[in-house]
Amino acid sequence: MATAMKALGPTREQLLARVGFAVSALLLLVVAPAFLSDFRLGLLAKFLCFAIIAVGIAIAWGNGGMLVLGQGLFFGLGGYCMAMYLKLAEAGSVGLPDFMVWSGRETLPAFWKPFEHAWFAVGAAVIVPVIFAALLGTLIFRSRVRGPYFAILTQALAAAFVILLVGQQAITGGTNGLTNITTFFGLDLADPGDQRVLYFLAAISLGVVYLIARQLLNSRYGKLLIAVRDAEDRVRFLGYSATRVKVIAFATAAGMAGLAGALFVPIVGIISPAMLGIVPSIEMVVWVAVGGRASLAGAIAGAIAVNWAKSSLSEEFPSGWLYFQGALFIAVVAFAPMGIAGAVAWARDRILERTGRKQPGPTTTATAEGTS
Amino acid sequence: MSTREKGGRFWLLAILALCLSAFVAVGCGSDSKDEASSTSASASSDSGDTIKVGILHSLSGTMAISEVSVRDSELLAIEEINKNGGVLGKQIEPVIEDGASDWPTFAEKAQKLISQDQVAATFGGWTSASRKAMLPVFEKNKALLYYPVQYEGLESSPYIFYTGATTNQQIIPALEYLQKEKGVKKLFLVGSDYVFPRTANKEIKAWAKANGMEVTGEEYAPLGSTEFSTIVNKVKASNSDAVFNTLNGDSNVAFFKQLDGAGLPSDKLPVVSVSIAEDEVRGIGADKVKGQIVAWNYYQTTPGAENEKFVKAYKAKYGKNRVTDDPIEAGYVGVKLWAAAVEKAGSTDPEKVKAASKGLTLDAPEGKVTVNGENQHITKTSRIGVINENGLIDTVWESDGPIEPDPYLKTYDWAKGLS
Amino acid sequence: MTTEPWLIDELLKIRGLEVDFDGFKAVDGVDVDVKVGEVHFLIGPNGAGKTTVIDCITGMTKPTGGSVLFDETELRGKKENEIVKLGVGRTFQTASVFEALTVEDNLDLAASFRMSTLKLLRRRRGTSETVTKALESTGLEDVRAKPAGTLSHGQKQWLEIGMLLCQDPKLLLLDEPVAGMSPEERTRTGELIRLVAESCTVLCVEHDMDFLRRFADRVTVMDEGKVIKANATVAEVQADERIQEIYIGKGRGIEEVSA
Amino acid sequence: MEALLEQLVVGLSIGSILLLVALGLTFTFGQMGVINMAHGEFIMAGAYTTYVLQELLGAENITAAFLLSLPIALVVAGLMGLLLEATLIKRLYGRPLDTLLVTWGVALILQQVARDVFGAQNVAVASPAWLDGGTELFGIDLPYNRLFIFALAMAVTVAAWVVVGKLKQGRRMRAVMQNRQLAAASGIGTASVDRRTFFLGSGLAGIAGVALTQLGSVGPALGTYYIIDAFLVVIVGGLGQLRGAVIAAFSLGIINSLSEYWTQASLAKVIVFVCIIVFLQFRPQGIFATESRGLA
Amino acid sequence: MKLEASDLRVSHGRTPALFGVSLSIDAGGRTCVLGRNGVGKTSLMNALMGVLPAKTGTVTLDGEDITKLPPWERVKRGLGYIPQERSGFPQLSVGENLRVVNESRKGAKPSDIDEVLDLFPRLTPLLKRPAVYLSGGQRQQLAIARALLTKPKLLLLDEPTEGIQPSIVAEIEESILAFHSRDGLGLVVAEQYVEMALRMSDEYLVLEAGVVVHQGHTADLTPEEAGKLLAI
Repeated sequence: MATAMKALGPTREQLLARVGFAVSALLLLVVAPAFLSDFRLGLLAKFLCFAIIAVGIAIAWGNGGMLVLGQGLFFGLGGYCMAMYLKLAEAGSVGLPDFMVWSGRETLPAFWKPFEHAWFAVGAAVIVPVIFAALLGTLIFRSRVRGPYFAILTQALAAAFVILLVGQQAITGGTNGLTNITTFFGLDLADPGDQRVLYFLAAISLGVVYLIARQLLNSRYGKLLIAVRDAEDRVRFLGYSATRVKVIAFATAAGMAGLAGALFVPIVGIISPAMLGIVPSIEMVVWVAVGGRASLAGAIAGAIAVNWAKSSLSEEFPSGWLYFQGALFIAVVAFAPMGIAGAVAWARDRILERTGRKQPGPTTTATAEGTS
Repeated sequence: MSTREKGGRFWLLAILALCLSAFVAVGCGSDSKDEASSTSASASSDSGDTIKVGILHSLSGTMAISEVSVRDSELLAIEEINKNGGVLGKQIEPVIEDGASDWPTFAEKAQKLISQDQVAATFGGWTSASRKAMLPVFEKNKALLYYPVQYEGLESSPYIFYTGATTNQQIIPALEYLQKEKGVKKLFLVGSDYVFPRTANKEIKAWAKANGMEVTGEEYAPLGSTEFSTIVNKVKASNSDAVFNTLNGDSNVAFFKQLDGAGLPSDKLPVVSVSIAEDEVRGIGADKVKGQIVAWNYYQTTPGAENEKFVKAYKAKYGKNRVTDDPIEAGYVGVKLWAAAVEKAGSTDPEKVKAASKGLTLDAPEGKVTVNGENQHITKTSRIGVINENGLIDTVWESDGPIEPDPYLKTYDWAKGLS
Repeated sequence: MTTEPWLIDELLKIRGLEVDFDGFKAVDGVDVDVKVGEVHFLIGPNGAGKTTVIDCITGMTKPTGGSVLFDETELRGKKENEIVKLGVGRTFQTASVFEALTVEDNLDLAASFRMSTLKLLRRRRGTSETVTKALESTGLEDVRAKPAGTLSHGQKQWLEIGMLLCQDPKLLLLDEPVAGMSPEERTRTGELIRLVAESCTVLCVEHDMDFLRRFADRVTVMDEGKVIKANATVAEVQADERIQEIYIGKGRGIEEVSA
Repeated sequence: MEALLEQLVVGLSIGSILLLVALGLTFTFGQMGVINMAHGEFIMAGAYTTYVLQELLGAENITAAFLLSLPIALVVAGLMGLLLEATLIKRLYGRPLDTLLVTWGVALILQQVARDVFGAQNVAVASPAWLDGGTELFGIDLPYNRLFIFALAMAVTVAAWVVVGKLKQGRRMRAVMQNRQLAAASGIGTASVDRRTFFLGSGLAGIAGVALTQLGSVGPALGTYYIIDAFLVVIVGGLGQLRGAVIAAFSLGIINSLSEYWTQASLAKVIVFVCIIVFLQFRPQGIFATESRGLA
Repeated sequence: MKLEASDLRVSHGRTPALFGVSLSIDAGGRTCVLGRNGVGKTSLMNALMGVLPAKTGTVTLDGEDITKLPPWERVKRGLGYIPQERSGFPQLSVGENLRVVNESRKGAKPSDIDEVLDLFPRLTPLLKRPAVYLSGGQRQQLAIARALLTKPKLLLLDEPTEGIQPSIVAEIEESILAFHSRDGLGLVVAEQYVEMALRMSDEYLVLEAGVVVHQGHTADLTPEEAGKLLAI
């Protein structure tokens, strides 16, 4: 029967999804660049990086049930890998990034050396977070540390990472981070035209990440992940290693955060510990919670919407933003745990029901329970 | 196909439409000038009735503690100028943004002020990290930043005016004071773990080596730390004559208390601090730092008619309990310097303002200051002070006139190789 | 039913199994032999330690002593998923299926447990033969696209058995498969289990005597963590006074109560 | 040798601070399973209470204000906790991760409230004269404020132990924690027990806040410096285990002070985190596991 | 006193457990609830006690609607409960197990505990021992003692003899029946062991797949018939 269905071509929903994807691609790639000023486009590019992180969190948390409160760590690893290359490329003949000079270092630390090579840096920006997350995940999940313990541990890790970065100023740039990055593979970051190129790079990366994530969630592995979220022990009795299932999701999310970090650096021109600590890491979860933790599109929308709100609200009332963020968060998590996505899905179900296109019954809300 | 995915796809559309409308609303609706995406900030800024300037400090987050007061003094300066007819016959209109103690936010907001609000100049920043984050933004947009805080030196951006002290105007005089007036031979360095203390200590070590002073230890505490037992033990074990303290605001309380508890009050072991000004003393409590030595260029008690006027105006505007201090004054001076340069140039164009600033002098609350055209720092008088029981600082030593700024310490032999 | 001559090889051999929960011996020196192809019942009052024995076989509970040999392989110390891969499947007292997933996805996951991680990352196209067969035998074809959470209690139990079918285990452990079912559901379940038993060995924990009489080849009876009768036939169990006493209460036979 | 002894004393001192900030969490997190990220802000509330009392009573009554602030901070922070429980947390039992996120939102708001009420500037809390300075014992400096905090931590721990172990209220708390349904069906009003437990846990945070005023100045971000450490103490100690929290706090304090002595302050924190991860590999349930197997 | 339920429906998460149970129990009487494992006996007990919230339907006690009341309020009104799961408060000592319950009742006296302990002399030497270290029979005696301390008028017992050695079963049965005859304590006993259930009751209900399928007077029922009822 399923094969018969396949012969009939895509279902209504699949069709709609493709249209949705095409329209959003059109919006991001054509409409936004045409109508937004350079400044706003730059902001949007930054938000798209954040959306990439959010997609990873939606996988690990929304679908895998692992509340990752240390995504800043992986974002930072990716960002620093990229920034190290860019700083070295800029240092040119001196061979030493500016901050090392004024911190009194005379030689390049060994671990910086490989980052002279562009492709090593680009690869490392994704692979280093993935490897780190895989190792860490294996250690944590193997001893069946989960739920709040896992959340607090990842949080502590992010904090430790920041302390480490700040404490090793001579080789990491300390609190300042790595700043004053002005070129990116021959692009002049001061040039608005080149900034646009970065915007397109971010938009396309987000599209690719979204497609990868969708493939992942629609695959058997994705079902397995949900199964682990809802009944980890039962999955073991199907013959799967729950540890491995979780590690894959955790590492994927880490890799996405790393990629986002690598893109963020040229777009914003700085990476610093201030963006990797506990508070930014929790904020990343906020985006996803607001958008709808289990939905990829929700996570993307959440990341863009929350950051847009933050940017514009903090322009209007600097201190009001914190009240707003706190209140938004309480409201969403306590009263609408499935976020915007949940609300939209609910509304859609009601409409479809009323127009008779769909039989009433438990549907989308099925994923609402059992997640926390 | 699970229903969840159907959902996700269905409303991808809706969300993106929402986002787009949001951006359209903010991007186009709120500011029509936005479309004239210009990289030269001031091109159109003096064509209106007012001249916009940006004020970019942390109004939230950990740094708000210090930066809010500076914003206040900058607003005071703008108000005074406006009362006297403004600049070029136009009123100055401040656009205030919040850096939120987050360095990339400083960069973002700086860009916003420049391209969205098209401000003629921006006054802002406190931490070195925020300055470093903003620096490329101002350089690439060829826009002006006035930075009001003493810092570690080794920098001289063509688009930044530094109205706080560089090291040779604050730290080196303090060291000389310790050696000559206090006879210090062994010095212990304590700082918060960030750029200013680390870089400053590097310079101190170079100076000490050249001047026969021994550095007996160097310790850093994480920002905001209140745990100094171990560091104090190390200080005690080192038998030092004095401590050079570059700790950040809130950590100082804990540090001084621990010193006190370990039997090392200020009369036994002098501590020179370069990050505690009157505003910080207010938060620390005068009783806890009474008698401690500080090094700055300006105190609320600094004599002179200009300062009397400034302190009076500041207190009148913000309340009797408020105090003025070095960065607050430097923020005020920055605005005044910019206004004077604009008047002199007859334009707000950054290049013209830069040219006009060269050698510009001003009677500031701290005394006469002159802009160094080369490195865009200003001359400053160095003053060593002692905190009194009212939380104010009494000057105990002062340099012979203003010191020329030398951010790269080029004129000092011992500093070769530092930069 | 009597012991068939071909039932000689012991697929599962438990020797001296002990489980100690904080000083409480839940299982105390239990021996069980399950022969290839038989349907073996493990009975006893609640709290006798039956489920704990099952938990030990599947690696969910770590025994404090003894050995569990499956097909000559020691299971003690192995992880749950490794044991499953050796060919041991189980159900739970309360049906445990993945409620957020559809019936078909539930079965498909069960069928894919030997797949490499890379293959798992591919999207499922169509329905595999194993899953189709399982859908047929469990009678869940009509609800294949529904989330498992919306199924009735009986349907969930069948789905769980169906999932086991997909895994094609050598040994199937059933923990009270008909508890809480209506009579019709019981019959369906019985048929299902009979179907399953055609291709594998079954060890079943159950209270329902009627069910036991219909399906058991041999029975092991436990009480208070100990085996009080091993490898008996149904007739032997029914004839044993002592078993009647612990199981039914004083002075009444199984026959009378559950007839 | 003397240095080692000195660092041990420092470790005990750090440990007593950790213990104070974590004690409340052994109730709200350990017993009730609520991850209250606003715990840090309750600490902050306790600290500001001290400040307000000092302002009210004036400079001549510093000692009175300080001592008075101990019970008052308990009530102030406790009431804040009570309010939080009654409005938000009670909807979220059984969803620990969601309590984490919601209370973080609450923490953000409380910090901003503090900033708006007391100003972004830190405020100074004066110490009573008898807490200034220190004494020396076997060549080791013992600052009075540290001795006081140590004593306070011990006193509060003993008090908490008495409440939990000996008093009616503590018995109820333990009963509800161990078997909520049975407690309810035995006539114990679990809802009111929850509220009281939360009041107590939050109130202890308030007391910790009072103690912290003797270490540094008081600002809106005060709590954020301690919150993660506090949770780690509870996790390492084992959920809801008072003795576990005591051992964990002092162990972490000593590891911290020793590694700080041999390396640097910033590295010490990282070393402590690594130790915790390694430790959890061996004892994921903490020093004293609460989990006891239910019988078949 | 009369405990009544009408059209009571409850579910565990999303799995329905009771499909509209209606019943009426006289407080002074003795009722047993029969049914196999999993037919919803425990769910019914939990629903009557308020441990499981009712999805629809009402529970009334002497005409007062108690459907929305939490368990402890029902305890105040005279319902007592001995759940099937017998771990008690595992980390509390036997003495504390009793005190914590006794203290929650208005007008309780410490001597109430002694009274109950007289019924279970086996518990007296164990007062300081944490409940987790008790044997199954001791735990059950403790459970009954706890329930009696709430001074119930109607006591719900969920499988009181499950997994307990016969000699203690007899003791337990005896002590409960003693309370019934002495203080007029009403009993609702859910049991799989038909014999004992029938011995302890005057009325019976048979539960099957979440609904009541039979009810009547025990006296009219022979054990054989009871067995048939259960096998249906």
